[in-house]
Amino acid sequence: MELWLVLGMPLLGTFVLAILGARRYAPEVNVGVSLATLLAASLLVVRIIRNGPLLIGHEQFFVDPFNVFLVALTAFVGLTTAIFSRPYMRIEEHHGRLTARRLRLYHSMYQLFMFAMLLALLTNNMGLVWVAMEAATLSTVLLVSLYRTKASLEAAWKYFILCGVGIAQALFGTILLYFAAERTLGRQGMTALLWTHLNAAKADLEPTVMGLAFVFLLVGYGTKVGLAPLHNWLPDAHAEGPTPVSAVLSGLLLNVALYAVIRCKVLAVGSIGPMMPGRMLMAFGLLSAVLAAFFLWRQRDIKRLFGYSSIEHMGIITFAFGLGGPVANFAALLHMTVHSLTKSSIFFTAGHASQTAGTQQMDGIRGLVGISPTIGWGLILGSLAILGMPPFGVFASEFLILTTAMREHPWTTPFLLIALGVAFAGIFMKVQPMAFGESEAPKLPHSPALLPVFIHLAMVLVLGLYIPPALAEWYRAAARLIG
Amino acid sequence: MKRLLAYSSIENIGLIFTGIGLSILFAASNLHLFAALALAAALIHALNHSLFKSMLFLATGSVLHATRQRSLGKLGGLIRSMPWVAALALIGTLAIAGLPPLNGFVSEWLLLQSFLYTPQLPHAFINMLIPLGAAALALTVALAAYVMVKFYGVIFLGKPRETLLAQAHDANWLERIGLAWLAAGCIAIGVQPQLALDAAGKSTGMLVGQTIAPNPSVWRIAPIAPEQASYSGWIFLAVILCTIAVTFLLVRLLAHGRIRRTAPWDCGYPWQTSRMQDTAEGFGQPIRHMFGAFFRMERELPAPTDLTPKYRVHIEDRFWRALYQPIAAAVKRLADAISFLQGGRLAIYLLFSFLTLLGLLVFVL
Amino acid sequence: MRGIAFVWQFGEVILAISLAPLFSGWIAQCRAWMQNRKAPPFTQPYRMLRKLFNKDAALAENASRLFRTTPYVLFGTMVLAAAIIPSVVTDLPFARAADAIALIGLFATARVFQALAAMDIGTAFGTLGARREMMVGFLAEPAILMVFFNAFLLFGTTALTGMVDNYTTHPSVIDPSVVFAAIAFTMVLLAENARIPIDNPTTHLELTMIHEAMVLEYSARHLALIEWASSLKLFNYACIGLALFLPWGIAIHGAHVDSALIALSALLVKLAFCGAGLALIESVSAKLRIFRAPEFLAMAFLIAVLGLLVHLLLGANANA
Amino acid sequence: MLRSPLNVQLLSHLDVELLKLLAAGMLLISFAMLSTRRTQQLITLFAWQGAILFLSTTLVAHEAGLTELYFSAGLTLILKVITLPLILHTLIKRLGAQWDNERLVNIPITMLVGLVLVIFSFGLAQPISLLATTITRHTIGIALAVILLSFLMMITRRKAVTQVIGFLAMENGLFFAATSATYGMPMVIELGIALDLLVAVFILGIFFFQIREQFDSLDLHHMESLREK
Repeated sequence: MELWLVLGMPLLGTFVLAILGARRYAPEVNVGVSLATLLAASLLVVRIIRNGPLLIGHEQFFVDPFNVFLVALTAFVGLTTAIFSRPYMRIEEHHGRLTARRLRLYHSMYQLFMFAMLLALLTNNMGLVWVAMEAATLSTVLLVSLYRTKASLEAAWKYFILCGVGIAQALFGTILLYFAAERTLGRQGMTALLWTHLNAAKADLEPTVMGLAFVFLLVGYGTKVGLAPLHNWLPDAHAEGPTPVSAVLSGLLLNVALYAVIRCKVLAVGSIGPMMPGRMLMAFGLLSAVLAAFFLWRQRDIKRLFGYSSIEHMGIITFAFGLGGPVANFAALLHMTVHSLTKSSIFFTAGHASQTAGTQQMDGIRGLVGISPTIGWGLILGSLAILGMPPFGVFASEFLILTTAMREHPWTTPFLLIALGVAFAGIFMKVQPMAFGESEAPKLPHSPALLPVFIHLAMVLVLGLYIPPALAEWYRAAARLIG
Repeated sequence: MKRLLAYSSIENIGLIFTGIGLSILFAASNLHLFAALALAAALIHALNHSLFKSMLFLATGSVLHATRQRSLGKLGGLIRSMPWVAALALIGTLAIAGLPPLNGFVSEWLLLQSFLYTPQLPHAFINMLIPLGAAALALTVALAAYVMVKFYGVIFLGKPRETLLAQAHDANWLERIGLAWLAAGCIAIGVQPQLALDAAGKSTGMLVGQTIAPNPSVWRIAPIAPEQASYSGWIFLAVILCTIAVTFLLVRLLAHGRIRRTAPWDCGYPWQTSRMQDTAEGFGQPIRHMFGAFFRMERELPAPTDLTPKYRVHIEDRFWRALYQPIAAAVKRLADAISFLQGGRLAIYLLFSFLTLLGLLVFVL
Repeated sequence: MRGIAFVWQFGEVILAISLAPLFSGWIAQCRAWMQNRKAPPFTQPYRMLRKLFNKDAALAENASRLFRTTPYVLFGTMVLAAAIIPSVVTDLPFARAADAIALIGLFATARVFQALAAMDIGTAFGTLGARREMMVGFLAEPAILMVFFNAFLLFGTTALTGMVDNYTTHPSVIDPSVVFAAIAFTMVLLAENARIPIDNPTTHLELTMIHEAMVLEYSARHLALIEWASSLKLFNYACIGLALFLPWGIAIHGAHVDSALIALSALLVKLAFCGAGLALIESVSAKLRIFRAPEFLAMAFLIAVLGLLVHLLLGANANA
Repeated sequence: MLRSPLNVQLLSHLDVELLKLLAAGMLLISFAMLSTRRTQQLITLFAWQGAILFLSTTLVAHEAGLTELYFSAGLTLILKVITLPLILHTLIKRLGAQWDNERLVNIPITMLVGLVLVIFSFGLAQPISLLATTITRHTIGIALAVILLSFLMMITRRKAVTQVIGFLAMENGLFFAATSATYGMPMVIELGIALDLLVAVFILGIFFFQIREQFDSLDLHHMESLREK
């Protein structure tokens, strides 16, 4: 029941906002729908905590600790982003960058995007995962190109082609998976692609086929995660889309894509052993983290900067999943959570910062603390958090990842440390002049909704100091599941 | 003024990372208890740093607001015109200088404690190097104390270096409250570090699977074992305050309390002006002298016959030039070298994707 | 039982307070003997204190409250230190309040307060003294930390009480590193307490002053407290040194009158020798130029580290 | 493999040959697409590819007796042979791009690379073909080759429209792979995929207009401004 609500609310929202999206109260409707989704998601969480994993809808939907935690996170960040986007998009309209019709598209697609992500998370069918991921791509392509400027069209085009091709490979991987499954599970129509069935029979899946399937799935969904060298769409799309979209792309879509990768990894490990998939994930992760860290140094655009930072963090998370084992998986899940929260809050502040300064170029953004202390301090705190300063949660997860890496694969620690160090310097030296210094930029026409920023950062802080036992147990269950 | 505080932030971040690094070392050698200790020290220091650093930033903000003067060389004597800010900033200064019974000391003490256990690491070579690290740490902390004395002394003590400063007004209530709660935090963690330790213990429990040994009593902390080391902020504060009170009473009772206000003595030199005090640069002179090797200094000293004597010193950090700049340049070069990866051409991006796929396929074959 | 412990604690503090000027007087006495001078009586410091307490305090016009509180703070910190250091009896209630490292911090507090007070009036000599004092302080701290590090390696604890206990229960633990540590400690002691060769406590030449320059503006009862505090500091340092290197005789585990009496007499004897030794060092060395002080302290640091390395190397050999 | 499939035995020799012929046709069309300069011709080739896909799917459906696959074949016919080419034709007509030519990277080299790819995918598909139980198992390698060739085509193209055609051709290869390896995916998923594809083409159609409006051309080299400067 809760599950239908979770999926139904955003779907309903898509249609309602497709009609009402241009109205003055559309942002409020958007927030309302997101709130309803979050409430439904919390009910679902409560139910899962109480009753354990859930399998419904002819086994087509499956909820376990791993995905329910991502569902909750997705619904939550979806809500806060909706709250943030209310004044943000009004300011954009005020500045003449958007019309009411575009806003209708925006609101409707926002909800469709939420729906697609939630569907990808909740479905038990690997085929449906693919369909949902493709739908998520399509809806975000429209969102990225919302401004219809040259740059945004270019970004959207690249995003579409690269992710489209990537996802086509994932489809081939899915076909191979189906092929492998059919041999062991028999041709049972719908059930052969069900993850639960595959998981139960993973030891019997043909290793050669699974190896190939995993490569295709990894490259396919890995493109969406933003793993180097498949990441090229990511900075463009993050920089050119509207800020709320950057926030959800970075905070949610990457997670969802990684979720798909991990689900596939579990199957692959069961069939061909942990060596190959683990090594691949570690290699991709390290490469992404190191490359992105170096790219950070070259950035001039604030949202592009944090786009690269997302690649870096996704790299770290992927690396941690590649390490495997309860501690690394726990850390990776924690890092997923805190990265979503922190990165989305950074995008919130970065969005308002560039609105205030009238440019996304960091050279033009100065003295934020002076103009608007909340934006300035939000940006500083967010950056410190994302850089892994204690006591924020990012530190906790990175610390765990580092210690595990040092114990199990000591040769990886230098790379990780280089990535972290270079990224630290890169971001720090860019953020500081933006926050301090002098500026005479005018005030914004609508007061920004920065409450989400501080709520997110507070949560990240709490997660860094102390993970509530219930949550930790939940993470641990998910980590065990991933193996 | 703020620059000084910013450098001090770097120092403190360094301390925090020292703790984290130690903790990782311990954790990698399965010495979980010590890893927890070092990590707790780092975490508490991070908390403390945020407390006293924001407090000092606020205090300098108040000073800036009241005097419109950013340069350390033009302040002075504000303790008389801004007693509230001065009193509260004193707490922050003492805390950041790492003095008991305030919070900065607690975390530094814990950090030093964790250094003490490094000989248990199974690497003989590291064992011999790490004590030097501890010494460097002690040097850093003491140097920080030096600098903070300079900071406080030059701003709040002495005579005003500009006549306008005498009219500086004290902070208003709001500012005072803002400063006061931070000061209260500094004192609270200083005398009751258990609070912070318990909180940090939860995080360390999460991160290295070990909390610090339970405290023997609420009055003091003993991270490893009470026989080995313990510290009690309460006793520090209480005994010092009691002694002060008792001494004060005794002095009042036994001696007379007569006071005569006179001009400063200064060894009988009556023509002193506020310009004869040490400036911030002057106060730092011994350090420049001693660490001269680390800096590149250009000095213009006045000759005895100069009618318009001029003193100018320009300092450049040699490490900055010799160590960081090449690293930064190398990173930049590397970043430039890999920038072709994001060359803007979609076909190239597709090619990357294609080659990755083929490479991985070859790998699994 | 605890009540009695507190009585002992109190007694020890009082003892320290009352003995401290005597110790300074004794050193002055020894020095005078060694330099073939006629010495003032032992009790000279007490007389001076009494005189100072009876004088009118002359306070600079612009002295702030910080300036007037500092003497009390100094005295308070030194009394606390005296309470922590096991001079006669170990395991007193306050001993657990701080280990050796915390003691360094305590001394640092006193130093910072004194430096701040010296800057308060805004005279040239005051700030000069403050900056020199801070310089000596930040150089001395790593050195003394290394000494304690050494002690920790030997005794497995940084709590002074614990060190004394370990030492007296296993008197066989005499390591070559102790010698190094002792030398380093003595050097730090000289530097921290404004003795020759770093500073000259009896100088009247302003340009060479460190400690004296800081207290130039003080007079009467304030000066008295400061002087008392500095003699207490010297006494405390001496007691730390004794506890570290010559702990024999200190009454461990419980305070009985007879063992305490033995401990007291042992303390007096040890202090007498120690004072004479200090006087000897001071007599045979000349005061260093101020910028030679870093070299002196660096030497102390080096010796302490050498001791540490010696211990680690020898220890490693012993294990092998 | 031990579980020698029943339906392979039932299959007439002729049908297998026919299937192989169709697969060869697929591959041939892929190569043709790789070397075609004219946009309109490309669309036609794409429609032909769809037609072959439709034929082979029907054939398999007939031989294996799976009604589900008939639906799939019908879907292919409607979507890939009729709707998408029609949309594309209309699009380029309205964009005035039907006579567009495009410069390609050295065609012989591209062909050579394509050849290598085919060999590579045969090698890759070998183990899978051995495991497969379908009548179409020999064609898996070809399906993979079609996918990779379409990928190559996307890399070499410089116009937005042709790149999209490459993308769609890749989708054809995927469908072909699905039918040849496993007799097609479950129906729901096929429907979902088809829907996604249709929406994608619509969105792309809108994109073409917007791109032309902004850049005055559908040439992709205008869209290289977002990069590391």
